[in-house]
Amino acid sequence: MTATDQVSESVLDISRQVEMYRHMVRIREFEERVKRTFAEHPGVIRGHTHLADGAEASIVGSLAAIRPGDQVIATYRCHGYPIALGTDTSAMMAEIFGRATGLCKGYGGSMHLVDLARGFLGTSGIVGQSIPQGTGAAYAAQLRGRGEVVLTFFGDGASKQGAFHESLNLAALWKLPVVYVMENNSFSVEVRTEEEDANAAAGEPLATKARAYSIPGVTIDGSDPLVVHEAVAIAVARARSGAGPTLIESKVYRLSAHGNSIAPPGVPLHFPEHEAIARYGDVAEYEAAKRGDPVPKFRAHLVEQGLLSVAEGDSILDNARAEMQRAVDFALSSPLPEASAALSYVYA
Amino acid sequence: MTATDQVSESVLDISRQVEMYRHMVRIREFEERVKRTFAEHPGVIRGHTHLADGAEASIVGSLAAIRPGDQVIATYRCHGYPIALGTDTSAMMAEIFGRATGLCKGYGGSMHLVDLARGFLGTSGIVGQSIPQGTGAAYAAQLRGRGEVVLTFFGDGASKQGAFHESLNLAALWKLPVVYVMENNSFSVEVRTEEEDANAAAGEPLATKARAYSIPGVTIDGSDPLVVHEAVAIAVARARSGAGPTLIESKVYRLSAHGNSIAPPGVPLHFPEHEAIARYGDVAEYEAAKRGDPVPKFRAHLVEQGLLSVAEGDSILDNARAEMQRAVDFALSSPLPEASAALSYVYA
Amino acid sequence: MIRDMPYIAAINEAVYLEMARDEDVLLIGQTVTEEHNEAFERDFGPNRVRVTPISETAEIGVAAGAAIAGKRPVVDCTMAEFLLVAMEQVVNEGNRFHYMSGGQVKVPMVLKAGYGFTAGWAGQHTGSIYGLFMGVPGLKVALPSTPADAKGLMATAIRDDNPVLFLHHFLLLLETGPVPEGEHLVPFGVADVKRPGSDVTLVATGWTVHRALAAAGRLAADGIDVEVIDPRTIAPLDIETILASVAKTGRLVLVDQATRHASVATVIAGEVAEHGFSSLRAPIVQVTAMDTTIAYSKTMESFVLPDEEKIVAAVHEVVGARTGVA
Amino acid sequence: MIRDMPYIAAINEAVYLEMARDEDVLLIGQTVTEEHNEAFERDFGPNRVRVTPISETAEIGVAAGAAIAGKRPVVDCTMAEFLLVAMEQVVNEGNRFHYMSGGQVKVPMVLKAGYGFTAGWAGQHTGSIYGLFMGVPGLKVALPSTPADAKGLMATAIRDDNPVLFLHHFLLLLETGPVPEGEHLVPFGVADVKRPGSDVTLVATGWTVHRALAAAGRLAADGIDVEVIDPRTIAPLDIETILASVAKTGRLVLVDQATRHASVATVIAGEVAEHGFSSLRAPIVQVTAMDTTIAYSKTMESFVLPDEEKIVAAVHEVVGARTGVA
Ligand SMILES: Cc1ncc(C[n+]2csc(CCOP(=O)(O)OP(=O)(O)O)c2C)c(N)n1
Ligand SMILES: Cc1ncc(C[n+]2csc(CCOP(=O)(O)OP(=O)(O)O)c2C)c(N)n1
Ligand SMILES: [Mg+2]
Ligand SMILES: [Mg+2]
Repeated sequence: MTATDQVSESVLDISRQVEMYRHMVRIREFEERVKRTFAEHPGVIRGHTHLADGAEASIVGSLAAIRPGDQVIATYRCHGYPIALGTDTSAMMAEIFGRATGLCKGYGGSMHLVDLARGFLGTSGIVGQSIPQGTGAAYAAQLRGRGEVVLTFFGDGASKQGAFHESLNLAALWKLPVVYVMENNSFSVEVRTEEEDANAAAGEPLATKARAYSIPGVTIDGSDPLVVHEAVAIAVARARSGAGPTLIESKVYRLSAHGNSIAPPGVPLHFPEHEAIARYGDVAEYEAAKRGDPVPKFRAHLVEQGLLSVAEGDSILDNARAEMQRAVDFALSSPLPEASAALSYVYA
Repeated sequence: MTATDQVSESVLDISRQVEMYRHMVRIREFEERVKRTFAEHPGVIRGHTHLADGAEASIVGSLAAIRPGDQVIATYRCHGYPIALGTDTSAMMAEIFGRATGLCKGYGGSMHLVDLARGFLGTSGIVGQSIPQGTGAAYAAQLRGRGEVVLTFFGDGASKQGAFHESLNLAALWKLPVVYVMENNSFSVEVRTEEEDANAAAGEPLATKARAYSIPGVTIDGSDPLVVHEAVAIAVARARSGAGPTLIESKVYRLSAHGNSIAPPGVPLHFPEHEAIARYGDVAEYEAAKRGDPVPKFRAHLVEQGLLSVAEGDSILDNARAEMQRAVDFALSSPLPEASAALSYVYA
Repeated sequence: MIRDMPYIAAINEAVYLEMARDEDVLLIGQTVTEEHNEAFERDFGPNRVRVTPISETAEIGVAAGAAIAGKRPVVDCTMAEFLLVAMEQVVNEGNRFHYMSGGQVKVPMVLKAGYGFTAGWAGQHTGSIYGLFMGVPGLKVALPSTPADAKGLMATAIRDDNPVLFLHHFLLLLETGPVPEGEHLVPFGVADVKRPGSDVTLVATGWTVHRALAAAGRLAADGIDVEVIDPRTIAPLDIETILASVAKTGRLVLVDQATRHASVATVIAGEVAEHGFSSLRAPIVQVTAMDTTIAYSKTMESFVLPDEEKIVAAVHEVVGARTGVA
Repeated sequence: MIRDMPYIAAINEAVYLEMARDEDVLLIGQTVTEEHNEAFERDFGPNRVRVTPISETAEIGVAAGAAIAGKRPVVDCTMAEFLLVAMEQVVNEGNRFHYMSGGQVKVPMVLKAGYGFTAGWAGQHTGSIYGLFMGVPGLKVALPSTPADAKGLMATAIRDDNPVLFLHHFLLLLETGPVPEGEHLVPFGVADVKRPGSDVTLVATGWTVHRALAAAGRLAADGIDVEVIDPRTIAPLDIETILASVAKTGRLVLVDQATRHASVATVIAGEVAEHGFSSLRAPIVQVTAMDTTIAYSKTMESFVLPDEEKIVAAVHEVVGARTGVA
């Protein structure tokens, strides 16, 4: 890949920009429906659910930089990636509702979406643990020798796990075709990044950690899908060329709480307020984040640039809402798995 | 502590320099006797034994920078530290010979020396795992509030373990009074550092890793005890002052193989040739290391500076040899533990 | 005085009282300053109560190091599975230091974590993985089933000079029960007879104790008098109390939320098959979770867990069993 | 043809043949290019044979990821204890992915490690910690005792579509025995009767199989005919063969190098106490390691391990036991 290719790949034509917007809206609307489900259909969603709202630009911008054959791995906060990769949102919603028709037949749930056919390899619910797995998928890609890359997504908190450190060193050493996208949303549950990260406490970006592995590390505005796309495209080109991994710190702000309430039996699940308010009482911070919401911001940009009319924007939203209504209807009307299905798939 | 104190503490008077030399010789002679034991008394040493020869300057220079009340933690390659801290070498040799009179009564062996009374907290035989423990001892020191520090020693290879990364981040964040001394001997068993470390592969020092924690990282010549002392004294002063940890990469060359042979029953234990020769056939590298041997080098320096006469030097060596002969005699004449003692100390 | 309080509050009360009693007791972990926990930092200050990064290996290793150096840290590890990223520190470090040092070193630390969150937490967060920590020399393991035991075992854990793994059950967090005020210590290695009975011995831990008691209630209606025993600590494990019960009943059913081959049930069965064999009038029946990962969906989740029905059936089985040997 | 060869060579032969047969098979680890292993890199190249840093979490996680993506990695993890720093990747990741994905994902990987190095390796390197990996859904565990089984189980492990933990015994590395040339597969979940007998069933794994056989030889002189069974894989565990044997002998002694409450012995005892109870004429006796960390010194090390004497005594005990029930 030449430098010109890199640049041309990082300049997106109109239709791709609109397509990116459409995916951002779809992710947002999906998450809105998941959140509403706690109130509208109590008990239908179980366990712990983590939403991607606020990270849409980062997700969609990143995934716009890869091509078929590339692969993606992520964490429990995993609803956004498969949507952008083309996974059927009805199957996703059905999974989150624990239905036999779900993407993983009801075995996985919200934290463990997998769509192998579309290159979404899965997740780990244990912080940091999918980082080596994404690295291993990149080793397999290197062995295949077809120039494919793996995007490995994780949170700022995950960089405090040994698995992060061990993986980046190994990937750098083996020059693996992997791009590490750290979504820094300033929080690990309710702990602020500067309370748990020494770089942040010293006022340095988390991308500084790349120095420990002698690889490039960049910090970007994760609320702008074009910025994200450009940075990830450069890293992907580097990975494809055999030059090895890049660490990208994509700064986002999650717009919901870390996850729904952690409720023992008898206590209804719900989506609480964001920790900035609930824990720190910092309404101003949260309001500012709302004003920076990447979805309307990108819409405004597209409209301003004349790439999207208001009517087109509205129709994208309407279509997304209709799609998610269908997803909810499908999921609600789908059967729960047979109880005895629990004994299938224990071994391959 | 003022800047002047720091400087004065880093300038060592004659008697302390000679004392350092004496400890270096004692460590060397101890290790020589351990090594000879494999040939002279086969079967007396069991399991796996890792020698400190080549690292004497680094060990003694580091420990010269601390004071009573400070503490030290290390790895399986642990014979040097207690010797410099004043532990009875007869009890140490008896431990390595598995005797009831041993430092740990025969429970621990070569890899697990402990002398709590002298501040030597112990070791882990599992790579990297004593790093958080040293960090925790520093947390206790911080809580005691008496300005005490902890020196945490480990190898270059250990910086590939997640435990290293997690600990340095936490220590930086909590500004713990700990100094991390990485003895970089260019090998992990027989793997060369540049084969397993991305910084090294890129030609950068391993101390670069300190950047990931926004702490000072320095690379020093570990074969010169005065250089080591100065660097560690600065880091210790920083730790005592409450400013937090430092990562020191002390470059040493181990003069023996990683450890004795790993022998299943029936195969006699022995100390093999150094990996530079045995594995890479690089006689020149090993010969150069021998020429840089820190023990004669420091002796030559002291003699040249007029701080040590040849006769004094010889008498230090003679005394050390006599001491280690006593240690071997004591150990050999000591009884093995009662078999049923195996059931003591399971719980405190 | 004895008040009713939730299990989780009882645990916190024990930690609080021990911290007030002994300034060497520390509390560290990722969630220690969370909502409901404010009292700790407020009353004991940020030195003794510290939020840790998501770095379990460092957290537990730091606790071990601080313990060697004279402190008595309690680490809130949140969930049992999170211990797995730091497993070496749990089963191969602090638990061996007293022994390996020939008695020089002590490592008084408590690792607190929840388990068994079978409420849709799916494959990686629902394990009842206490079996991993049994038979590990130097490590003690407590599994309280009631608020009073939770308080008393936590206090004992903090005063113990060895590493103790304190595993609370997530499904019991808000269950209330009577808890003594002030100092309350439950000794380790002493099983509790939660219900006396004469026909069948039923042993269970944690959440399954309550399933066992419910089953015992139903069985009483059928005229079967079940004794329910909760070992409370599984290391040390009080086999004597179980053997004494089996000597009386001749019949043993073991209930366990873990998979069968990683269960306390199998360990108890092994002990009784050796030391209580002559008392046995029927096979020792284990009612454990089935050998699968826990699925997300409720239908599948419930299917694999032990429940009242399965316990009742097992008791009927051992009562109906023909006595004796071919 | 069948040649005599050492246990370790037989394992390497299996890995070599599988790598020659299937180019998706990879070999990674810290020691894979060490002396005696040169053939791998030489013949399969540095892409398929890679030295890893001392980063077990990355090594095993990388293997799991490569397996999801279609490869069949073998990870040489050197020693069982080194798995502990990566335990989460061993028992809570790849082993659950097939299930959690509703069958989409497969994770064919082999983790090879040695255990039981009771030759003065002291507290942290001598464990027989296979009990930690039993009862873990989705994970298979092989424990070969002979060179032929070592070769055949390794080949089967590599062809299995699930994560397999292959634990070889350090004290057996240089023991030689007959090994079939070329393709040799030993099925998982099929115990091997290493010595037929009619009076007592003795079950052992790994190094203890040879202690059990030696004891059986001595007992034959006393007129006691002992059947020695080696399960070979402990997950899956072939209980049927053991039950069939106990149905014949009525007496069961279990030998295990692990501490009692973390042993395969206790699991087998539990199964037989339930499913073979009516055949039993005597208590099920376990001969396991004592509940301590392994001390460095030989006197203490030997004291806590199972040995021929202890096995002989246990067999005499079950033979002498009074039959039947009070
Ligand atoms: C090893 C481990 N420790 C703790 C947890 C509990 N936990 C779940 S999510 C989370 C926060 C992770 O923060 P970050 O990596 O920044 O991701 P985010 O949720 O902010 O996207 C924590 C601590 C866990 N799942 N795994
Ligand atoms: C977690 C773990 N993995 C592997 C080993 C095996 N091992 C023992 S020492 C060693 C090399 C360590 O190298 P380094 O940290 O540089 O220390 P050195 O021995 O060179 O002083 C290895 C790989 C171990 N003990 N622990
Ligand atoms: Mg975050
Ligand atoms: Mg080294």
